Amino acid sequence: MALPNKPKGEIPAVVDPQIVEHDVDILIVGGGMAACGAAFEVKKWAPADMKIVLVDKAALERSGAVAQGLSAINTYIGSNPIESYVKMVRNDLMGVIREDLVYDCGRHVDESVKLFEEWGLPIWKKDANGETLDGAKPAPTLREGGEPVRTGKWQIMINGESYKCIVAEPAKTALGADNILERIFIVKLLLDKNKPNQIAGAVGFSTRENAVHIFRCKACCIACGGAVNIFRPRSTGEGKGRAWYPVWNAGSTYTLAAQVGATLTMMENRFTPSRFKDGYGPVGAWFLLFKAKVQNGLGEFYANSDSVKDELEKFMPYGGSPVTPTCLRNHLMLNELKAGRGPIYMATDVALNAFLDERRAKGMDEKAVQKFWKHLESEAWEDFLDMSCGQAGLWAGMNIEPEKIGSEIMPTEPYMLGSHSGCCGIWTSGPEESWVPDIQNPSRAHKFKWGYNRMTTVDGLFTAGDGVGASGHKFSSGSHAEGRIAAKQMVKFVRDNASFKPELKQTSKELADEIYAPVRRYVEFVGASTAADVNPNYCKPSGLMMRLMKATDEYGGGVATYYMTSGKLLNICLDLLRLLREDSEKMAAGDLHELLRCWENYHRIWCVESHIRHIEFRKESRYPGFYYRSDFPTCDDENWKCFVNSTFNPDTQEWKVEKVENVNIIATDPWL
Amino acid sequence: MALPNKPKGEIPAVVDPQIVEHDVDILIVGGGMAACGAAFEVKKWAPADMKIVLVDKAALERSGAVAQGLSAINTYIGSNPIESYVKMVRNDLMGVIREDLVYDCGRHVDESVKLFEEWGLPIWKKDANGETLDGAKPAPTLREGGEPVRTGKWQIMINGESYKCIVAEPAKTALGADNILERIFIVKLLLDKNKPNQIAGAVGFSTRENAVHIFRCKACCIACGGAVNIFRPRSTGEGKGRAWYPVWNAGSTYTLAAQVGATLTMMENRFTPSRFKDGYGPVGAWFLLFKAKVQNGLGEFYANSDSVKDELEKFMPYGGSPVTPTCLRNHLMLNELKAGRGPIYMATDVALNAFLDERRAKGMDEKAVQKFWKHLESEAWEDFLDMSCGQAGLWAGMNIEPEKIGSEIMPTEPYMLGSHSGCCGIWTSGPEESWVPDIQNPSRAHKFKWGYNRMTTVDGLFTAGDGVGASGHKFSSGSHAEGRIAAKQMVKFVRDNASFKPELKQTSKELADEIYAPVRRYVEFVGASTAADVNPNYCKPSGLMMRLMKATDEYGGGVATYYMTSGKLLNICLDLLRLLREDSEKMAAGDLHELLRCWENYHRIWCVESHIRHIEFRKESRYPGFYYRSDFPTCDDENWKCFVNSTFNPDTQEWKVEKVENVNIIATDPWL
Amino acid sequence: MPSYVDPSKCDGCKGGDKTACMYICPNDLMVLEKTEMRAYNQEPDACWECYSCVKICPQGAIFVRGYDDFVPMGGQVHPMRSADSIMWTVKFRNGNIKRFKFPVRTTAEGAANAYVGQMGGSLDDECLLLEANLPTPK
Amino acid sequence: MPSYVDPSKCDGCKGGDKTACMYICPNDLMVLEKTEMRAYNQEPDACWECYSCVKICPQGAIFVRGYDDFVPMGGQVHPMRSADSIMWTVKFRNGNIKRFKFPVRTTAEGAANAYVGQMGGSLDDECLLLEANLPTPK
Ligand SMILES: Cc1cc2c(cc1C)N(S(=O)(=O)O)[C@@H]1C(=O)NC(=O)N=C1N2C[C@H](O)[C@H](O)[C@H](O)COP(=O)(O)OP(=O)(O)OC[C@H]1O[C@@H](n2cnc3c(N)ncnc32)[C@H](O)[C@@H]1O
Ligand SMILES: Cc1cc2c(cc1C)N(S(=O)(=O)O)[C@@H]1C(=O)NC(=O)N=C1N2C[C@H](O)[C@H](O)[C@H](O)COP(=O)(O)OP(=O)(O)OC[C@H]1O[C@@H](n2cnc3c(N)ncnc32)[C@H](O)[C@@H]1O
Ligand SMILES: Nc1ncnc2c1ncn2[C@@H]1O[C@H](COP(=O)(O)O)[C@@H](O)[C@H]1O
Ligand SMILES: Nc1ncnc2c1ncn2[C@@H]1O[C@H](COP(=O)(O)O)[C@@H](O)[C@H]1O
Ligand SMILES: Nc1ncnc2c1ncn2[C@@H]1O[C@H](COP(=O)(O)O)[C@@H](O)[C@H]1O
Ligand code: SF4
Ligand code: SF4
Ligand code: SF4
Ligand code: SF4
Ligand code: NA
Repeated sequence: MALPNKPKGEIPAVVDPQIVEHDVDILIVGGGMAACGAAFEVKKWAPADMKIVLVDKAALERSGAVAQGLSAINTYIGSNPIESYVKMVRNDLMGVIREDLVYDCGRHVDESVKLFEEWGLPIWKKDANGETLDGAKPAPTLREGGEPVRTGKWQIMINGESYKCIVAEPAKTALGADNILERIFIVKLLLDKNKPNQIAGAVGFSTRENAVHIFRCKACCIACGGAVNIFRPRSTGEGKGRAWYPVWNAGSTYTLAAQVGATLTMMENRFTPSRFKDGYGPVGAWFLLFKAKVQNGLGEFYANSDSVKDELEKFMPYGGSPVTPTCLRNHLMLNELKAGRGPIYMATDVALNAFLDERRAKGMDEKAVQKFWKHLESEAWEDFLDMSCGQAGLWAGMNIEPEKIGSEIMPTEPYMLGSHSGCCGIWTSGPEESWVPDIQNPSRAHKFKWGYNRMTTVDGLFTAGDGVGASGHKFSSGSHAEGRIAAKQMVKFVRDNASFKPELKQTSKELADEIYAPVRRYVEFVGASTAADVNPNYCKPSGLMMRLMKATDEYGGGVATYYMTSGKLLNICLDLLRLLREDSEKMAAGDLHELLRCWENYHRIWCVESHIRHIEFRKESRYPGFYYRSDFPTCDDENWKCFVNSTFNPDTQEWKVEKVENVNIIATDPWL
Repeated sequence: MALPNKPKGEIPAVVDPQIVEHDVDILIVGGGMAACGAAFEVKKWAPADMKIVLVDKAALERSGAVAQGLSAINTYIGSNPIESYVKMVRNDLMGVIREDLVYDCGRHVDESVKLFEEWGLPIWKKDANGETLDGAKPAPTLREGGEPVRTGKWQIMINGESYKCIVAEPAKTALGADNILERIFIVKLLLDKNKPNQIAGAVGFSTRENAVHIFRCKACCIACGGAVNIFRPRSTGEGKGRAWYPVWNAGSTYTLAAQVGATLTMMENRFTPSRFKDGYGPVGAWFLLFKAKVQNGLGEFYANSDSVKDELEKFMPYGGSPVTPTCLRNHLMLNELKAGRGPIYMATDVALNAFLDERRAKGMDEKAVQKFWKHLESEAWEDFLDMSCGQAGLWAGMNIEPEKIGSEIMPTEPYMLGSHSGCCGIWTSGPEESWVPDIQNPSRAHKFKWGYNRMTTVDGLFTAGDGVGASGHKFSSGSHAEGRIAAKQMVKFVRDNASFKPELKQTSKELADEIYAPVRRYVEFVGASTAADVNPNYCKPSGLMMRLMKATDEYGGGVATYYMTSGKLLNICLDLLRLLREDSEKMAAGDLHELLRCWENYHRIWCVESHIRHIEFRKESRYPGFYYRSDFPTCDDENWKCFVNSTFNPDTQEWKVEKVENVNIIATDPWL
Repeated sequence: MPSYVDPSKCDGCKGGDKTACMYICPNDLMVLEKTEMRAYNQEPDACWECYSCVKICPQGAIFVRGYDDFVPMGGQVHPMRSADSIMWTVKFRNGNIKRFKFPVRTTAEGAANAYVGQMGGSLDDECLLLEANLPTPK
Repeated sequence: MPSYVDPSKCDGCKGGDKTACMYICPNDLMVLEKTEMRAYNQEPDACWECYSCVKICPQGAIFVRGYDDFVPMGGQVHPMRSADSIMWTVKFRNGNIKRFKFPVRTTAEGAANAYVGQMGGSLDDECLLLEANLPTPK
């Protein structure tokens, strides 16, 4: 802050970066679960001379949502019918999903999980007595018929601290180190100069040296995860780093795709998870493994009350399911909070002690109970230590021992993602198989298949994981499987379009200038003020991000209003976002880290704008508990049990938002 | 942030500051409206040899709430009966005020306003045609019978950009430059070593040089304003500077008093003003001068609707007044917002155009209308430019012209203060006159008078302005008048206790060490981390302030919950505040500015803790719209039409909170 | 809208120990960097935009730009204050300009009558200087 | 709980151009200050506490302290990670300590079978490597 002004970080940016050009056949953007799946699989189908490159903004070993680890694999079908899986996803997402995509994910996902285990991921097993064995204990593998420890119907427990390291390793080996470019942030996809609606490349920059990287490619898979820091978090100081969703996924997937004209779907959907308050510790294991219940401020275990049953009746058939949909679980919690019956506690103490009492009741002696307790305690802590250390840190700071006292849970700020219990994303083709509906409409935005599974509406542009819309509940395993699906299809696409030679519309210099504009602005104007961050000619990305999060929080149904918005507020939000987009051209970067933050913000603004547009378009409240429109407060199946798809036209710079028919493939009777 | 770690500011702190000792008769702490009144008046009563010193953390010329200027004087009685003034204040503050203090203020306040005008403050006047003249135009003074421009019954308009400079000038001249010590922050008051419950001095430090200042005194007036940044503001990034209340008043008044055992009163009261959103521009002139109305998101001017009338019926007699109490005005607005009928707009366009239409209807020609419009436009902008430039800046940034489009208003985060439309503060004696109730109770905490007007329950400790509790609506003028009242009484107290020789309990070294503890901590531990602000051994004041504001916002009824709290949440809040108080001992300061921030935080924590204790104690919702208790959601006159007083015992370190009888002095029938 | 200093205008108050901006800021934000002899706002997120520093700077070197978390860029509000009046220039984001002038003081600086040497009446009643016949409630 | 570096332990990865912490941080936060040859977290309020840097640092020089806006001081969570397991030490604010050890991997580092050279079957069906007989909905 103090004079003399200097770039903040350690790698100052210069106005004329080196330009590095790459000619490749297939470009994989992102290095998370989906991209690792793609990198592994693509080599199994590609001819030896096909050049395949993966670009990640971070290091594959610890990039994406799984960087920290995970304590469970949330999608493993096992002996369940895949049809039940589709029904569960359909119900959880309030009826509107692409059943073809979900079914397709369901039939591939277990194979990815078996690979993970083979690669070294410890998966908990049940021994002959039904007791839990951690994943390092000798036991048959899943492939060999070993029985995983189920928590709920779909999830299995793992010792997942190194999950991402393990999954990244074969991806790297398969592609070869030279074909993995880390620390390159992709800013834009590029359309072909000659062939309309065909992807031809991408441009990004290195965060390690002053270099702009331009890629020409014939097919491309984008899998950059979802978006965080688009709504104001509950901790806005230092703690804004502790979002539930990893702070480094900035909505690139959706923005990259939208800007080249790929149709998006269900961008009105958001994920507002309930989490342990402030630490954002996961709740799944507590609910499903430890069978914990939630208690309101009056001490009531409200979830099974009559009034809750009545409330759920309002949302049939969704509310009638044995497992209440994620958004409606939030809705019930919000009703408690808004009525002043907060806070909501996860009764960890009750749950853990119930296990001990159960053993005691069965006659276990106190020494054995204590041993069992050590095991149980360790499982409880591992759940956090594997995937949310910050929550463990909060417990340490607050002197919380979960067996003695419950902990508060709370809905977080909203995120956008497509692989967890949310389903916004890109509209893609399903498998080219006869059971997938063949919609008679000239526009891909209305069709379910157009030749290449997981190809977006733009030729040659594929996606997976959080990228694929209207098909949530893939989680880590399904995302990996989906990356593998996309990989094979890309090879097929390149084979089928062998004569295609990508050519870019812009010169390399034009692209480099565009990417480095924030650096030029910084250098030009840094002398106009004695303060590094307060300057009349530019704004810094940190401030712009706060402005974005305030606008969405207050007008777009963030925590500020208990997720309530309205047509009126949404239109104000869109006005503010328009001003933000204009001002984002005034962002300045003194170093490469700040340049990264500039372009992340840019991706955030675009991506959340599409979210707001979709909510505005959908005149109902499809996901009570995720958001509400006060002007259309109910879920209106009669008029809105449909997809909402939007397409940005890169030529006219206009958005088209439209209703798209929802088709059921899996029987709706019985509903579940 | 970057290595090598350095103090942030330009005046590094050293571990062994110089110690400067001062022996004075009367010490005035603070330099705002009240303190300036005291400084001016005290010399009119003090013998020539009486040593009187004023200490301000800032520069008198622009310190306190009026630093930026004001566009109105909100309390000027003029020809109104003082009794009506008391009734207005009583009704606005939901029935519970010290009528003796309010009446007393009412009988002195106009004299202060007349002095201001004499000193050079431009006060708008009405000319013979009832047209407005700005304060520089020739016109009879108030003392000469000139007619001020009224906005509402109690307020008068001024050209107030230099209000504080003008009021500070005679205060400085009166005391003499040598007796005004600027840039000294008072950290603690000190009790006498020998005489129980007698003030004997104060200790603070300079923000300009490494020096601790120790004062011994016989009487002391504290007038350090109210408290801000105790609840999370609606802008938490750079914009957190733009609170409504000036960010430099940190609750010192209440903390200083509480720590030496002075009884506080009505600390449950807070002020949650409705203001122009984000810029925090004032609304008074818009409502009262421009007769603007508020509109909800549906375009309804809801304030006169039938449902609003029904709602106000619930709060009789308060709701029945022609001017709805400030908290209930918020309540009505919150009802709109919570029902999703936001945002609320001040219809500036409708109001301004109505004036023009009125002139046109009266036959004014268009040229004259345009001239009148220039005048009106200028008045509208002056209202902000005189006291809230940030709002003008927001209008400029948003291209807002108030005649074309309305602007959003919204309730802000809560503040604590005693002179505006809030009334928390210190319990003081009223005038020693027969009309003031003589309560038969041995405890001063229950009495209305004990010899010295505006003396707190601690001998020799006086207060004024925001310091005096249960008597809001003094505003700038009443605060000045009250400072003058306290000044005279201090001289009387010193005269009456001529033999008293103050002696401190602690040595100078002990005091200096306590004040400089954050510096020692910094110097001891700065080497433990490569980051200036992330250190396991200390916390920086900026982070601690965010922690404080998050705790109160979420549990104490801040904006996060639409001001709703409950016994359950309040007790969590108190637990968090206890931890905060413990951790505040780990604050570290690398420079004198950071040392200031450390001690300000300390004052904030104490002051807001008393607030939370009071709300917890009062088992009702006295001020709907300022805060709500979900467990006691109504205003319960039967059980709670009383003061709540609290006293911290410096010996036992315990709080005592108690109900105190509310006595009406002014007729209650008719109520208004 | 924190204040910021234009280094091409600030002269560090000619190297004086106490610069005008440091002297006046009610929140202790303005400081002088002695190597460059230029002032800066050390804590922009604690700036109230009271404009005290802007108004007092003898070089007109201090400006304000909207808080970056809610004010769209490009506008500016800037004053010129003399002994008796203040002239405001409001520049809008769209480039429009408005100017307003208001009186600030009707007496000369230093001329406010502090009634030096004039004493009150009885210490034992409630009257303040110049007051008599105080009312009591009816 | 942003990460921080203990300067008495960090050796700047022996002055290598690419320090372990810079290499790993998914959010590009860790940087090396070349004069002091010490690393630091350049943006603590963007730290997710993923512990990637803590786990990888060869000197054990990186720790985490609770986010200052909601974690009371004094606790600490610190790991020691080996090739097959991780040992966590949880120190509570009140001084209590708990330790937990978990497996992290069942194969040797580098030993994951990438099926290098092994090719899939037909590009024109939906089967992935090792898959056959894909079901379709009933
Ligand atoms: C955030 C999170 C997620 C989960 C969980 C907890 C938490 C805290 N939990 S539970 O507790 O909730 O239950 C899970 C759990 O236990 N079990 C499970 O199976 N899945 C869980 N998820 C879900 C999965 O993690 C998720 O489904 C998958 O990771 C999705 O995979 P993918 O779609 O590939 O996204 P990614 O985040 O892994 O990878 C993104 C990659 O993109 C890179 N990137 C981003 N932008 C880029 C750009 N512009 N240029 C270049 N690269 C650019 C990233 O670096 C990364 O490599
Ligand atoms: C904040 C604010 C207040 C008002 C208004 C707008 C705004 C944005 N508006 S309207 O628009 O809402 O309407 C008003 C208006 O137009 N008209 C009006 O008459 N009053 C308004 N107020 C109310 C008055 O300003 C208020 O009643 C008086 O100023 C109260 O006087 P006093 O109680 O003296 O407080 P102060 O803020 O002036 O002075 C405090 C002093 O204490 C110093 N200080 C603080 N802590 C100290 C410490 N620890 N050690 C040493 N010194 C330490 C300060 O530096 C200062 O000198
Ligand atoms: N209360 C619950 N009931 C059923 N399933 C849940 C519940 N909470 C979480 N889950 C599921 O558990 C997994 C992990 O959940 P979470 O920790 O919320 O991400 C996901 O598959 C969730 O859908
Ligand atoms: N709507 C209103 N009706 C009556 N008085 C008001 C209204 N709004 C503000 N006031 C009064 O106007 C003065 C300045 O108000 P404010 O701008 O809210 O501080 C104070 O005396 C308020 O009590
Ligand atoms: N404390 C609250 N905070 C936010 N919204 C609320 C609150 N109380 C009620 N609401 C919402 O406001 C609307 C009216 O609620 P009520 O009048 O309290 O029944 C409903 O949509 C509630 O969901
Ligand atoms: S008052 Fe103006 S000229 Fe003087 S130091 Fe401050 S900015 Fe520079
Ligand atoms: S505008 Fe006011 S608060 Fe901000 S730096 Fe200037 S004097 Fe200080
Ligand atoms: S990895 Fe450890 S030793 Fe290496 S630079 Fe980072 S902190 Fe220092
Ligand atoms: S804890 Fe994670 S996010 Fe934080 S600095 Fe280390 S690697 Fe980066
Ligand atoms: Na912040």
